Amino acid sequence: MSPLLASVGAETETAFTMPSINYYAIAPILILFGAAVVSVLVEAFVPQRGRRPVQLVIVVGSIVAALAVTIDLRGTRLVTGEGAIAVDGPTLLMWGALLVIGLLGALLMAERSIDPLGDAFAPRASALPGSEDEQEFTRRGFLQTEVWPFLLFALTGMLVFVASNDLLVMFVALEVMSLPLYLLAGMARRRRLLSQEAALKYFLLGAFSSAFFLYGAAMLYGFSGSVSLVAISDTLSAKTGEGSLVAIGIALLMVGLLFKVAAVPFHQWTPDVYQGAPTPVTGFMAATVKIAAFGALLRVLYVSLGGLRWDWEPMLWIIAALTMLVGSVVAITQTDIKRMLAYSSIAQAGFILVGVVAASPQGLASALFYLVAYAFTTIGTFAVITMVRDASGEATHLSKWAGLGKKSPVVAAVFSLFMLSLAGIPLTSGFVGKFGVFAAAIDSGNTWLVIVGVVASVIAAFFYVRVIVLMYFSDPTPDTASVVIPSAFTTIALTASAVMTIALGVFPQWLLDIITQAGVFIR
Amino acid sequence: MNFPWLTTLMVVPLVGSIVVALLPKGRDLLAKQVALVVSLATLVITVLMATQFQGDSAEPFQFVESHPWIPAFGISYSVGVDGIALVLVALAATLVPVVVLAGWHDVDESSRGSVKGYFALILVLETLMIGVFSALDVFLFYVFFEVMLIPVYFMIGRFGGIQRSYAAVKFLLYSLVGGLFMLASLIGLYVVSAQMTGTGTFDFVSLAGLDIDPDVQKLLFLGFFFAFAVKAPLWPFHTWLPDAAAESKPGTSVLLIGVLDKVGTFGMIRYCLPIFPAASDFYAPVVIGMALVGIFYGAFVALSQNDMKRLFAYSSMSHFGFITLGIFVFTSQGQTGSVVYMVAHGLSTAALFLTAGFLMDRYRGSSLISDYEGVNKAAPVLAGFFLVAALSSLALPGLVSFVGEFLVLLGSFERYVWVGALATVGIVITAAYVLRLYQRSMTGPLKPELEGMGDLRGREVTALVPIALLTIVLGVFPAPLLNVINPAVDRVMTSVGATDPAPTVQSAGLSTEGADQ
Amino acid sequence: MNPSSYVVLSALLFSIGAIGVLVRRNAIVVFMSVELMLNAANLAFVSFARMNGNLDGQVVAFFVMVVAAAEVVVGLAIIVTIFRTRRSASIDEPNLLKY
Amino acid sequence: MTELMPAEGVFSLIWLLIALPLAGAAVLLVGGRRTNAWGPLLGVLTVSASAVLGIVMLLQMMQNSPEQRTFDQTLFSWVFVGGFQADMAFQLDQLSMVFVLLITIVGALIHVYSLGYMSHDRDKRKFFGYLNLFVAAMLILVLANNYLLLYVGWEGVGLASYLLIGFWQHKPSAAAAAKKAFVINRIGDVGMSLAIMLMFVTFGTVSFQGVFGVADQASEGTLNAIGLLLLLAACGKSAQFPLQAWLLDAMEGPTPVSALIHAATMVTAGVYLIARSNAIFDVATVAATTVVVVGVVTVFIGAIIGSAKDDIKKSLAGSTMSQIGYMIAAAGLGPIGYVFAIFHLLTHGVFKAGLFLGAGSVMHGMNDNVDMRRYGALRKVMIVTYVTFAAGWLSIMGIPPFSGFFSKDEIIHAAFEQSVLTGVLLIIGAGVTGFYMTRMFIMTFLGKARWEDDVHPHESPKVMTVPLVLLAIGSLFLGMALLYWGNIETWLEPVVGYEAGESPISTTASIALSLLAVGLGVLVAYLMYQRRAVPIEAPHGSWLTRAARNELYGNEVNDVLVVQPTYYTSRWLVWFDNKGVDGFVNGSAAFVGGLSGRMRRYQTGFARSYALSMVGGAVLVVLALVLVRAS
Repeated sequence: MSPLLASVGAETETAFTMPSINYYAIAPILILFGAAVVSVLVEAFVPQRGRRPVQLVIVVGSIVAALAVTIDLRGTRLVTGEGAIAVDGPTLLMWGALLVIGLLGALLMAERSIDPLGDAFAPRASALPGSEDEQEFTRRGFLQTEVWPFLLFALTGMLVFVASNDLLVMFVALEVMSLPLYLLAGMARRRRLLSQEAALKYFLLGAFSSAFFLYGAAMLYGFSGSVSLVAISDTLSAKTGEGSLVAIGIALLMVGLLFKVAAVPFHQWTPDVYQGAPTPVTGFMAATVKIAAFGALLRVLYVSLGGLRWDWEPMLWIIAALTMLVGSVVAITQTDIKRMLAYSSIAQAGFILVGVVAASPQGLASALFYLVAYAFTTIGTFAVITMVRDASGEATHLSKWAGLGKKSPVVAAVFSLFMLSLAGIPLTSGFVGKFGVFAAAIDSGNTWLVIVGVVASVIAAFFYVRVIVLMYFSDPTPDTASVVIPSAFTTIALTASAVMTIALGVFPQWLLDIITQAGVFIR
Repeated sequence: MNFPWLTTLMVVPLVGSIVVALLPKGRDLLAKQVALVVSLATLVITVLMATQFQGDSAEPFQFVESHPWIPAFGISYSVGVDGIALVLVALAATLVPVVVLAGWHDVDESSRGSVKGYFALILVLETLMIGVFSALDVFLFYVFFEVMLIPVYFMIGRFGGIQRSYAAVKFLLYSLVGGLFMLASLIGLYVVSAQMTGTGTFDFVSLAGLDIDPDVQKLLFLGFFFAFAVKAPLWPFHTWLPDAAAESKPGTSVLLIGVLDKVGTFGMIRYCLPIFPAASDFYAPVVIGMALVGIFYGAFVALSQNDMKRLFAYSSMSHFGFITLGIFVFTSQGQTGSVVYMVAHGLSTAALFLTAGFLMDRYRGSSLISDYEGVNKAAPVLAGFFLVAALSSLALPGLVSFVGEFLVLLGSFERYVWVGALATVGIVITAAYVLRLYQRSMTGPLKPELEGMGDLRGREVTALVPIALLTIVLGVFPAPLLNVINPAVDRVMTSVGATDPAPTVQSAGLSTEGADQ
Repeated sequence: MNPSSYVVLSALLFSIGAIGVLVRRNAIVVFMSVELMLNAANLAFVSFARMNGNLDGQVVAFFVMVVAAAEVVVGLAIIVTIFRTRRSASIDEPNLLKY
Repeated sequence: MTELMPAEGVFSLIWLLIALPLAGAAVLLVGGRRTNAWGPLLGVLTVSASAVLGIVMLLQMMQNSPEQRTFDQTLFSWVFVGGFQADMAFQLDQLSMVFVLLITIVGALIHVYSLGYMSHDRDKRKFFGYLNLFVAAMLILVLANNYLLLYVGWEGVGLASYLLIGFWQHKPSAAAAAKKAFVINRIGDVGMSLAIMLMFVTFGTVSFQGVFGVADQASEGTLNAIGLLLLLAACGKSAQFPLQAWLLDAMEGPTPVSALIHAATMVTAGVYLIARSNAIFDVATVAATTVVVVGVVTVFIGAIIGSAKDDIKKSLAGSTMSQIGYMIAAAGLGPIGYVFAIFHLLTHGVFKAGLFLGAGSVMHGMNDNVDMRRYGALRKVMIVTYVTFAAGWLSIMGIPPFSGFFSKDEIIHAAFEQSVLTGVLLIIGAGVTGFYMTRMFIMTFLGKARWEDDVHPHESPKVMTVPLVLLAIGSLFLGMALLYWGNIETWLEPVVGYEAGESPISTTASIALSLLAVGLGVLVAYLMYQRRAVPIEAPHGSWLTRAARNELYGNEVNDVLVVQPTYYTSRWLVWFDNKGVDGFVNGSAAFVGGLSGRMRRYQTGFARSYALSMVGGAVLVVLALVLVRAS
């Protein structure tokens, strides 16, 4: 019997009974949410000049606080909010990851000493590109501070998304996570047209996909009479018939989630959005949305549809294979580095899917490890991109990276490290991740998927290596970009991600231990 | 043996390379000196270690160290050497100082990449080479196997010739293809071990202990073998080698072909055979076929090369054919021969590439045979070393390469008469292309352009002498090699369950007692 | 009448919405089609709630309405900005990002 | 039969025989120009020292009874793997003893001669280094106690010969000749390697004692195979048909080299090999017969070539080929022939060395011109050379009492014992020998002077003539000495075995016949070259002459059969490697690239097309699930 029904149905006879909620268990969500609301108020009442520092304090403070609570919660394993929220090992792990990455993302967004005009965001997103009042804003040094509440809301949404234990909460979380991101995508200070186009596409397609998700949820509800994942899985195992209803439900639900993880054929938004969005935002969402979306996907598949794995596995096999191949192949001929990394992120999603379809504890663990490793590497990668600039802003065209290794060896070295990690060379986090998912896949008998993965990795290696070739093996040209020395914000983010990339590659055991302790999803 | 010999061997060059890399810009000379000292120190340590090695010990591996690394996957940092690994480690440790000394000025005027970078990379590479040969954990081996690509990739790509980046990328991707397929089988192996013993492991000894279902073996073998065949390189997976060799600095080529590629053949005898005995037996005919083709293919192609470096590359391919052949005929003569041949080939390759490099330094860095004639007149010492190198690569009796080649041929002949006989014919073509090279470049009237080209200088001679000495001394007195290799090979033979065919006529008992029993 | 026919109706609405997204150029209209899809889902929820005899579906419908409202806000904001820059609300106009 | 004696007393120095010249070579080659002053002398000394040591050993060996004349010295075990064992060990017995003496004594003489001959060469220390290297390698060859070590010497002499043929490397012809010699010898080495392998596979050992001890137990087929493979090796080293082509080009080397390596010692290694392996050939009848055939064929090839060449050295080379043909044929005869093969080898070693050095002396006086048509009437100007050359001439023709007479006639007689045909053929061969040697002698020393204008022939210095004289004395007396005083049969019998068979014709008859044949040859030569003036331009000549001048088209045959096909294959493979193998590699890369280029076109940038593909995907997913569930 669904908890919601309990509450609503109760109204008819006796007094309204409060749903029992373990507030401490969901404290991280509450902290972030509260912080988000506060920062909205700050936008409203704190004068323009003072906003930025206040916002930064709020953002960093709240994230750190949430992180502290999350760490304190370790080992917790419960379902609260009348079964709406599941706080278990994987949830906490992903919360931790999301918060840390979110913090790094916040640092990237806070960077303002790279671009002579200020930070990465348009002073007034509503202003016409190139219009005199925009220039006015720029001259008066206005800074876009609405990004901070957006960031916090998005993070809140992600936290809920990975913890949500029924489809309704999941849907709401999905929207809370996505809507701010749509807006953030459109706020680039330079190349406004691209940025707005990215926002539009992201928004329309995102809304489109969440409609699919919702309709799928409706179908499953229709089948099982509940939106709770556990209830659904129970009904699925209990009652047969109405196969098509379940099939459509699962399928549409998948569409919504696979869209977020950018799996082929629901991936096409990714390159455009990654390229158009302000680079810090791209980094932030490339890293976090992957985690959140895969978290939800894993929960749905393992908790709710575990019984039906034989039904959805074949479909996911094909999608995983397609995702790996298409991502890798198309990336080869890209000339814009952000776009190339977008395709690379598609390919990476494919690799993670290989772990997901293993549908085993190892599969879950390997996918989680891969997500964390990938998130750190990705945010670092985009951090570097923000620093490589020429007169017109970020120099994202690959030709401008030629000979960068000669001009600024350190940054080039760090970027090469990230590339090697994404290519899955041993002693980097990417390799351990790949190793994990392949191991899980072979263990559950999907050897051929691993073969496809191997082929894809080879193809992918080519374009990762190509960047290194450009930076080191070719001589600098007149229009080779130069690296701007960033402030502490970016430096910290960059260092952290580089350190993690190596640490997880050389000594992955500690994270593996944490993941092992995290165990599986609670039902 | 409590002293962590092997770890020390790996740490010393690594530290050295860090030091070199951290030196201030412009202190190139200092960088070179540090590199030389470090590599020599490593050599000394290696020699000390080798003296501690007991050839007749009951332990399969010596100087073993083992510490858990990633217990979650049953991965441990465990190293140790048997005779085979020992000689290859020694080879690496010997060649690095030689290369450093020989390459003293190779990168002085390189537009990209700093001078110190080159030498730092060489030292890193030394660490990895020693690691890959002494790893006792298959995963650890794989890690070294793959990571090794990176420094070489940079050495080719940053310090190479015109086509360098094409060559470098081709090298890297080709090796990655092999490596990733190996990764797949590696994981498969892990999973299989998990299913058989409950807990998955990568420990070589316990993996060799399992007897895996033959059909599974046949699958897993392919992944490993493919990687090794690319590395070695075996026909038809060889085309990356000529490009890489032609584009890279002589020193790079020496380390690449002289040592790195040995990882391929080393992997076959160390991993393919003991872990997949049934599969090795099953695929032996195919492999032997590839080896035979390689022997002749490489020799024939080398016969009409006009670029010395490419010629050496193809000749190496032919030699790798011999080595592989010796491994897969499953006779102690063949396999010991292969290991000796690996060492010999390392030495002769080094001699050839370095001498050629010195020659090229003297004439616009051209590696075209047609650009040289009658060098003997202008630079007799250089020509002399060139001849020694050439002779050792055609396996002249009395040189170490002869010991290797003859044993390989003998071993093959024992098992498959016609294979052995056919392979033996290869020595004629080898002689043909080697002497053709010497005749074209060194003899005849001196080319006018080459007038007044200087002979080898002290540094260059110093670099070449040790190689030449080793080639001759080990040829006359190979016991130091054989004493350590024989026991290791016997273990391999037992692990594949193969025994040498007995002579058809039982001889008077003379000379049937091998020194290794 | 049989509530399952409402489910069929919702399916129709959903499909119409989806097709609308595919065929219409005007961003506003496309957006409306998405809203139509959401409401189709609502209809499905409600009618399933009726069929399953519990109220969850109806509760969901309320939540969805709220979310949809929020979506409208964001969506219109973005569309309007685009419109102001490009003087057109066609979603085929912004086509700089491709390949 | 023979027992192995431990190498004690003087015999503990067997290794020193080799070490001395080897050390000399090392010093001279490593020392470089520093040794220019004293280097050549050192070279002479080391070899002479070995010669003295060898003589001492000979005297010592004579003390022992014939069964106790095999001394074995094992230094250390060399190559040992599993059942395979080859030691760095030497065996000095009667057979190797005579070779040691031949090599060291003739070698020493030629070293001395070279002091004069090479006096003007700026690289002469290198020359002596190579010569020392050769002597050392040759000693290893004859002293080894197992086939693998023998192989080392075998290849070592090949290397030395390579270096010495190509000594004047600035002459492309010399370099080419050197390469040719090495490569053709390499073909012989294939035979050698395979023979050794087959021995190991059959007997489980490659040491002489081990193999010969059980040779008769192996199947005859195997033994024939081994025998033929050894013959192939011998053909390479001894320039026998069909691997004879290299010897004439080898004359590019300095004349002392031709004398020592390509007449006296190295080229006879094949004979040594066969005689040494007598235990195998005794049983392997097919192989033995083939040996005889090869020998006889080569007798004629060499003789015919020798008769047509105007180049004195090439003519002598032809004769060497032919004389070795005699030895090989004799060795093929089995126990009745081994002894005389070695006997002829020794006498030939001496008189042919003398002839070559004589030719060298002539060239020395004629500004290194080798064309006999520009010689003539040299007897007046270089009297010593004339006399000594005459001694060699008479000896090789087998005129009593010169050395060649005894050795060659023993062979012919033994040949009759095996088959009349062989005997007859060999006698005819002797006739041809008479012809070409007389032709050479007349064209060089008799008749009118046909010198070029600027040459002023003169006798060579003492340092060159003294060896000539000594060798001439050798060619006069060595035959008698070995046969009557040294009675060679009994000396060698314990090693190679000896049994006199009964011959269809009497000794006197065979002697008479061969002398008759020789006489005919001499007469023809006299008529052709003494009565008629020798034209300076070679006449067109009969087809046979032309063929002989072209070395019976041996090179052309090799070219068509071997060289051209090899290079054709090579070039084709290069093409295949670039277009085929590498083409595939690059092609697959290009394919992926093209695929990528086409696929990115689907990323049109239109949001609605993205939506479309999403819907399509959704439909597919739905269908997939429905199907799976249905199934």
